[in-house]
Amino acid sequence: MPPRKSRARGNGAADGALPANLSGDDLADYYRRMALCRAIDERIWALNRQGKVPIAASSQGHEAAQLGSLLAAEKDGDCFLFPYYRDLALKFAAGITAEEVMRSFMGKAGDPYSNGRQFPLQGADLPRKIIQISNVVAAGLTQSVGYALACKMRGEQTVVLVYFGDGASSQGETHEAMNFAAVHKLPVIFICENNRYAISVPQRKQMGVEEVASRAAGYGFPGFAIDGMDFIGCYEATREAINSARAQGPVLLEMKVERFMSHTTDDDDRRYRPPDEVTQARQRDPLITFGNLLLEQGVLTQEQIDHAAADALAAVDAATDAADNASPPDVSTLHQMVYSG
Amino acid sequence: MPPRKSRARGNGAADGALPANLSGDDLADYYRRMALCRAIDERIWALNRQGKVPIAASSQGHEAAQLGSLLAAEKDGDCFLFPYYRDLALKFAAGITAEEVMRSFMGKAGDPYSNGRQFPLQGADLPRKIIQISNVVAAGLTQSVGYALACKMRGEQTVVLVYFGDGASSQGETHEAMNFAAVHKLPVIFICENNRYAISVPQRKQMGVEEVASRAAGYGFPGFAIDGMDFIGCYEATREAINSARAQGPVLLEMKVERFMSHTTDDDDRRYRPPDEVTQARQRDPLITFGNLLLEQGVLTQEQIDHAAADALAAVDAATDAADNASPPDVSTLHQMVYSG
Amino acid sequence: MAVKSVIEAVREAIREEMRRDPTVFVMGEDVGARGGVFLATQGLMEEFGEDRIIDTPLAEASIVGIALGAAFRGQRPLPEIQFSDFVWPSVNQLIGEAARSCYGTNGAVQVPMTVRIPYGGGIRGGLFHSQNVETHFFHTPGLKVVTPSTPYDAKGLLKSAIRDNNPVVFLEHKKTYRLVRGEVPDGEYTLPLGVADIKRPGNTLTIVSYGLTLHYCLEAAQEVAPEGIDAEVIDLRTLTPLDRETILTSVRKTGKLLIAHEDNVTGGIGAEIAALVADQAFEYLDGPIARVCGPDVPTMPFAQTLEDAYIPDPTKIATALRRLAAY
Amino acid sequence: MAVKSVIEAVREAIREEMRRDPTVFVMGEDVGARGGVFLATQGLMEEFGEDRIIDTPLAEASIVGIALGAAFRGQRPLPEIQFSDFVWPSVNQLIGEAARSCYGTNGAVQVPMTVRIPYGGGIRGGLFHSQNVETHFFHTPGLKVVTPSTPYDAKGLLKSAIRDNNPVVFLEHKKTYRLVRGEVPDGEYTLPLGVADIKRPGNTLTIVSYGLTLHYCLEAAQEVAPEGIDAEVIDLRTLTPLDRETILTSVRKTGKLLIAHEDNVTGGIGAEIAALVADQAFEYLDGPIARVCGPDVPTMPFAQTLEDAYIPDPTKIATALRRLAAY
Ligand SMILES: Cc1ncc(C[n+]2csc(CCOP(=O)(O)OP(=O)(O)O)c2C)c(N)n1
Ligand SMILES: Cc1ncc(C[n+]2csc(CCOP(=O)(O)OP(=O)(O)O)c2C)c(N)n1
Ligand SMILES: [Mg+2]
Ligand SMILES: [Mg+2]
Repeated sequence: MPPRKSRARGNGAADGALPANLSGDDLADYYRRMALCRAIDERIWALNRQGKVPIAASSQGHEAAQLGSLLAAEKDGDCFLFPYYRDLALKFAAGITAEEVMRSFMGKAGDPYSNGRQFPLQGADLPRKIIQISNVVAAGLTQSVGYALACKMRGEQTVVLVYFGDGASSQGETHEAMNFAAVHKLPVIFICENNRYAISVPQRKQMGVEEVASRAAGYGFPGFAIDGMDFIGCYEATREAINSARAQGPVLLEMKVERFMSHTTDDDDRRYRPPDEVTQARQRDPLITFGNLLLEQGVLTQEQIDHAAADALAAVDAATDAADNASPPDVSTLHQMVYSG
Repeated sequence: MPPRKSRARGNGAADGALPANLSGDDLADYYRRMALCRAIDERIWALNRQGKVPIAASSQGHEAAQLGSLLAAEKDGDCFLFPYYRDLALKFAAGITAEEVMRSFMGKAGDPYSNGRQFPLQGADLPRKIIQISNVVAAGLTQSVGYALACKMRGEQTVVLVYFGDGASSQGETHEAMNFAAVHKLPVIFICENNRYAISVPQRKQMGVEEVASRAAGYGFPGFAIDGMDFIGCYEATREAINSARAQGPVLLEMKVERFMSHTTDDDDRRYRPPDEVTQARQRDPLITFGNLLLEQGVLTQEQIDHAAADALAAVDAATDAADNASPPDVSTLHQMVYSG
Repeated sequence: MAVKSVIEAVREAIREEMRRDPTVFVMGEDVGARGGVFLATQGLMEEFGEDRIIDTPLAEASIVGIALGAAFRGQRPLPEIQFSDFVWPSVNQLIGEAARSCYGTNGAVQVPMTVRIPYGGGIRGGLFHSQNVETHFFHTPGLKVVTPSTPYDAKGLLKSAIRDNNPVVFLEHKKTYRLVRGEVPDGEYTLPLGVADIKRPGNTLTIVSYGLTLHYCLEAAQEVAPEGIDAEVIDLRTLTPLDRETILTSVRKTGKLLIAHEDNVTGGIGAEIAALVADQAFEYLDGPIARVCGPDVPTMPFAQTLEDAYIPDPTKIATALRRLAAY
Repeated sequence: MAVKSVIEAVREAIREEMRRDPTVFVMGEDVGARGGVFLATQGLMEEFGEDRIIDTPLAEASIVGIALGAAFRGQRPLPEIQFSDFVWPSVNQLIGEAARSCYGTNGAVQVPMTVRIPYGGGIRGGLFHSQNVETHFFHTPGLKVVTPSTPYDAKGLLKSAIRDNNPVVFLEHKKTYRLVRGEVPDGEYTLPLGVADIKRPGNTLTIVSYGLTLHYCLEAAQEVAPEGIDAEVIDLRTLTPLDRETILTSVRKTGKLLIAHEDNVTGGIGAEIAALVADQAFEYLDGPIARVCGPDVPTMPFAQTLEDAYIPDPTKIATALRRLAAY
C-alpha cells in the first residue's frame, strides 16, 4: 500500500491519536534521540569555530525526516540504509555513541566509519547496517540498488532505504538507479530530503518541476511528497513505503524539509538566502513540534523534555572531552587497507 | 502548440488530405530521397558482406521518422541536428552525395564527416547543420542542449533536434540533458526513435514504463508518443514541436519505429528476436506506405515510383564505383588536427 | 590440453566460476540471449538463467554502481562494459567509489567485483571502438588491473580475478579474442595476479609489453634473432599489482630496455616502467630506454591506412630493437 | 604591481576575459550568488548577470557536455567543476568527447572551452575533496592541461586558456588559493601554454614539479643550498603541451633529476618525465632518477596525521635531494 500524501498537521498539533503500532516509550525514546542529535549537531558547529572540527554538515531541520524514517526501519527490523552526508542525525541515532561521533568529526582513531580517513561519518557502519562510501552527490544510489538486487538474489527480504537531496535528483546516476530498480522491481525506497537548496542553488534552478516525486511516474513506480518536518508523518509514510517496496518494488518518498544552517561550516548562506527564510523555517522546528506533540499526547512531561535537553548536553560534553583527548590514527595506517586481503 | 498524439493511419491509407503547407513536389522529392536512402542502405549492407565496408548500422524501418522530421526542419529553415549512429537516412537526405556516403562507409578520403577517421557518417557535416561527435550512446544529448543554450545567448532562433534510441533513454546523461533544457526552457526537441530494442535488449528490460514519452512530465515539458512509421505524422508532429519548442521550451517526441535489420552488420538478430517479428514489421514498411499514400493522393504515378527506385539504384551503383576507386586518407593525416590552430 | 581462442578461454573461466560459486553473476548490455557482442557469455543464460546473467539497461554508471552495491552484500559480480570506449560514464563508480571502498571504510567493506572490458584496436573500430583505457585504472590505487595476452593466461587470471576480494579491471584485447589461440589445460587452474611471465628468454635486451602488442613483440624478437639480437620478452599480464622484480631482474641482466604498447605513449604504462628502471636499475643501464607505442593522437582512426599507421606493429618494434641493440 | 592571492588572480582573469569577449561565460554549481565555493566567481553575477554566470543543476556530465555543445556554436564556455573529486561523472564528455571533437571532425569543430577544476589536498579534505586528477587528462591527447603554482602564472595562463580554441583542463591547486600570494602586473598580459618556468636556477641537480608541490620544492632547495646543493627548480606550468626542451636542457646541464608531485607516484606525471629523460638525456645522467610523490593510496586521508604523512613536503624532498646529490 502506498503511503498517503502529506499530512496537514500544524506545528505538532496532532489531528488524531498516535500510530497504533508505536508505544509511548518508542516516541519518548526517539524524542530523546532527536534532542541528542540536535545537541551534538550544535556542538560540532561550535567546535568547528574553535578549529577542532575541520568540516561539518548539519542535519538541523532534517531530523524529523531522518529519525521518522529510521524508526520505521528499526521497527521493520530488516532494512539497510545508504544515507548521505547530511544524515548526521540518522547515523547517530542509528546507534553509535556520542563519543564515536565526536571522534569521527575530529578525525581521531576509533571513528567507527573510517578510522579517521574520511569526512565525518562517512564510510561504513556495518553493525548498524549503514554504508556511505563517499560524499560524492548521488554516488550511493546505484550502490543501494545493487545492494537490494543482491539481497533479492540471496532470497533475503531486506528493504533498502537510500537518502539524497534535491540537488542529487539532477545527477544522471539518480536516474539510472531509479530506472534499474523499476525494471527489477527492487525493494528500494528513494528518500529525497528536499530542502530546496543545493548549497546555494535554489530548486527553480535545479529542476523545472515543483516536486521531485513527480519523477516516479516516468519510471513506473509510486512517488509521494510529504511534510518532512512531521516526525509521525515521516514515520508512517516510511512504514507504508517499506511494506509497499517489499511487495511491489521501488517507492520515491520526497520529504520536504528545511535546512536551518548554512550548507556546511564552510558556507555562509547569507550570500544567497533571504535572512527571514530561516527564521520562518525555524517556526516549524521538528524538535519543538515533536516535543509539543508528545506533551499534548501526554507521552512526555515538560520536566522530562527539559531533562532530555540537559542529559543531551551532558552526554555531548563528555563525548567532546573524550574525543578531544583521543589519539589520532596511527601513521602506519596510511598504507593499510588499500586492498583487502 | 503541442503536436497531437499518434495518428490512426493504416498502412498508408490517409484519413484526410495532405498537410496544407506541403506541396506535391515536396512529397515527391522526399519520396525519392527515401528511395535513395533505402537503396544505399541495402547496398552498404551488401558491401559489408563483400568485405568493403567494415561496419554499418541500418536505418531501414526508421526512414519515416528520420525524413519526416528532417522535412519539418528543412521547412522551418532554422534547425540544427544532433543525430545518432542509426540516422543514415537523415544524414544522407540532409544533402550529401551518395558518393560521399560511400566514401564514408569505406573509410576513404573525402568522407565529409571525418575524412575517414571515424565510423561512417560520424563527426560533423556543418554545411548541413549536423554534429555527431561519437557513437557513444546518449553523448550527443547534453551537447545539443548546450548548442541550444548558445544559440539563445546569441539571440538566435535556432531549434535543435537531437535523436536517440530507446536504449539511450536509460543513460544518466539523457536525464541531465532533459533536466537542464527544462530549467532553461531551451528550444530542443528530444526525438526518441523507439524500436523497442537496444541491440538485443528488449524494452521491458530497459525500462519499467510503456512509453519513453512519459518521462517528460517529470521534467515539466510536453511529451508525445507517435507512430514513427507514418511519414506525414512524423512531419506534422515535428513541425508542431518546432513551433512549440521555439515558443515554450523542450518537447519530447517518441517515434515508435521498427528496426528491420540486425542492430549492425556485426549483429545477428536471430539470436534474440522471433523471426516473424521482422516479417510483421515489414508490413508497415515506410517506403511502401509512403509510396502508396502518394499514389492514392495522385502525387506520384506508379511509373514515377518505379523510376525513383531505378534512379536510386543507378545513383548507388555510380557512387559505389567512385568510392571504391577513391584514395584512402593520406597517412600524414594521422597526426593532424589533434589540436585546432 | 586443447587449443582454444582467448574468447573461449574467457567464456570457460566465467562458466567454471559460476558453477563453482553461486554468488558469481554476470551483468551488462546484451550479455543474455545475445551472449555479449563478442560472445563471451554465449550459452550462459541458458545454463544459469536470467537472474544470474542480467541484461541491463544501457547505462554504464549503473552497471558498475549496481555491481558494486551487490558486492557490498557479498555477491561476486562480473559486470561487462561492452567496449572500453564506453567505460567513461562508469568511472565515477569505478575510480571514485569502488577503488576507495575498502580504504574508505577502513577495511569494513570488500569489493569482490571484476569488471570485464574488451579494449584496444586493430579491428577498424575507429575513435570510439578502439580505445586503450588501461592507464587510467593503472593510475588508481585500490584497483587491480589485468591484461592477459593468451588464452591460457586469460583463463587462469580471470578465475583469480573473480575470486579476488578487490575490484579488478579485467581488460581483454578484442583483437586477441579470435586471433590468438593456444593450449588451455582441461582441468582447474588459476594464475596469481601480480606475476609477470617471461614469454621469451633472452640476453641482449629486455622488452616489456602486454596484451596484443606482446605478440607483436614476440614477432619482432623472432625477426631480429638471426641478427644476433636475443631479446627477453616480458609479458606483464597484470599491470596492478606490477611485478617490478621480474622487470628489474631482466634489465639488470640485459642492460637495455624497450617497452611497447598500443596505448598513447605519453603518460602510458611504459612511462612507469621506464621510471622504475631509471631509478632502481640505473647502474645496469647500457642504453637509453626506448618506447614503441601508439602516437599521441586520440586513438586509431577508422581508415585502414591510418589504423595501420597508428599501431606499434612488429616492423616498428624490430626497427627500435635494432637501434637499441646497436647503441 | 600589486600582491595578490591565486584566487584573486583567477577571478581577475575571468573578469577581464568576460569584459573583453562577450562569448565567454561561466557555468557550474554555486558560481552565481554564492560566487563559487572558493569564491573564484565572487561578484561576477552582479556584473555580468545570470545569463553569463549560470548556476547549473548538480550534474557534472551535463556541465561539461552543455559547455561543449555551446562551444560548438562559438561560445567560449568556462565551466567549473566544484572539486576535482567530482569530475568523474563528466569525463565521458571531457576525455571521451571534447578531446576528440576536433580530431573526430577532421578539424571542422573547435572546442574553445576551459574547464576550471580546483584540485589537490592539504586542506583536510579527505578522500573525496583532495584528489589529484591531472594524470588522467595529461594522458588524453586532444586536451591541454594547465597547472599554475603562482598568482602571476595563474592569471596569465588562464587568460591564454580561455582564448585557446582547444579544450583546456585548468587545474587550480586549492591549497594555493589563499596560501600563495605574489605580484601580479596591473595591465593586460598572457602567458603561453606549453612553456615551463625555471623558478630557481641551479647547477647541481634538476627538480621538476608543478602546483603546490613546486613551492615545497623551492623550500627544500633553499634548505639544502647552504650544503652546496644548488638545485634548479622547473615549474612545468602546463602539463600539456609539455615543455620537453626545458627539462632536457636542464638535466643535460645538471646530470641529475628529481621529480616531485602530490599525485600518486605510480603512473603519475613523474613517470613520463623520467621516461623522457631516460630516453632523450640518458648519456647525461649521473644518477638514478628520483621521485618524491604521493604514495599509492587513494589520496590523502582526513586525519591530520595521515594527511601530513601523505604529502610530499619540503622535508621529504630535501632528504631525497641530499641522497641524490651524494650519489
Ligand atoms: C558529484 C558532486 N558534485 C558536487 C558536490 C559538491 N556538493 C556537495 S553538497 C552539494 C549540494 C547538494 O545539495 P542537495 O543534494 O540538495 O543536498 P543538501 O545538501 O541540500 O541536503 C554540492 C554541490 C559533490 N559533493 N558531489
Ligand atoms: C555508452 C555506450 N554504451 C554502449 C554502446 C554499445 N551500443 C551501441 S548501440 C547500442 C544499443 C542502442 O540502442 P538504442 O538506443 O535503442 O538505439 P537503436 O540502435 O535501437 O536505434 C549499444 C548498447 C555505446 N555505443 N555507447
Ligand atoms: Mg538540498
Ligand atoms: Mg532501440
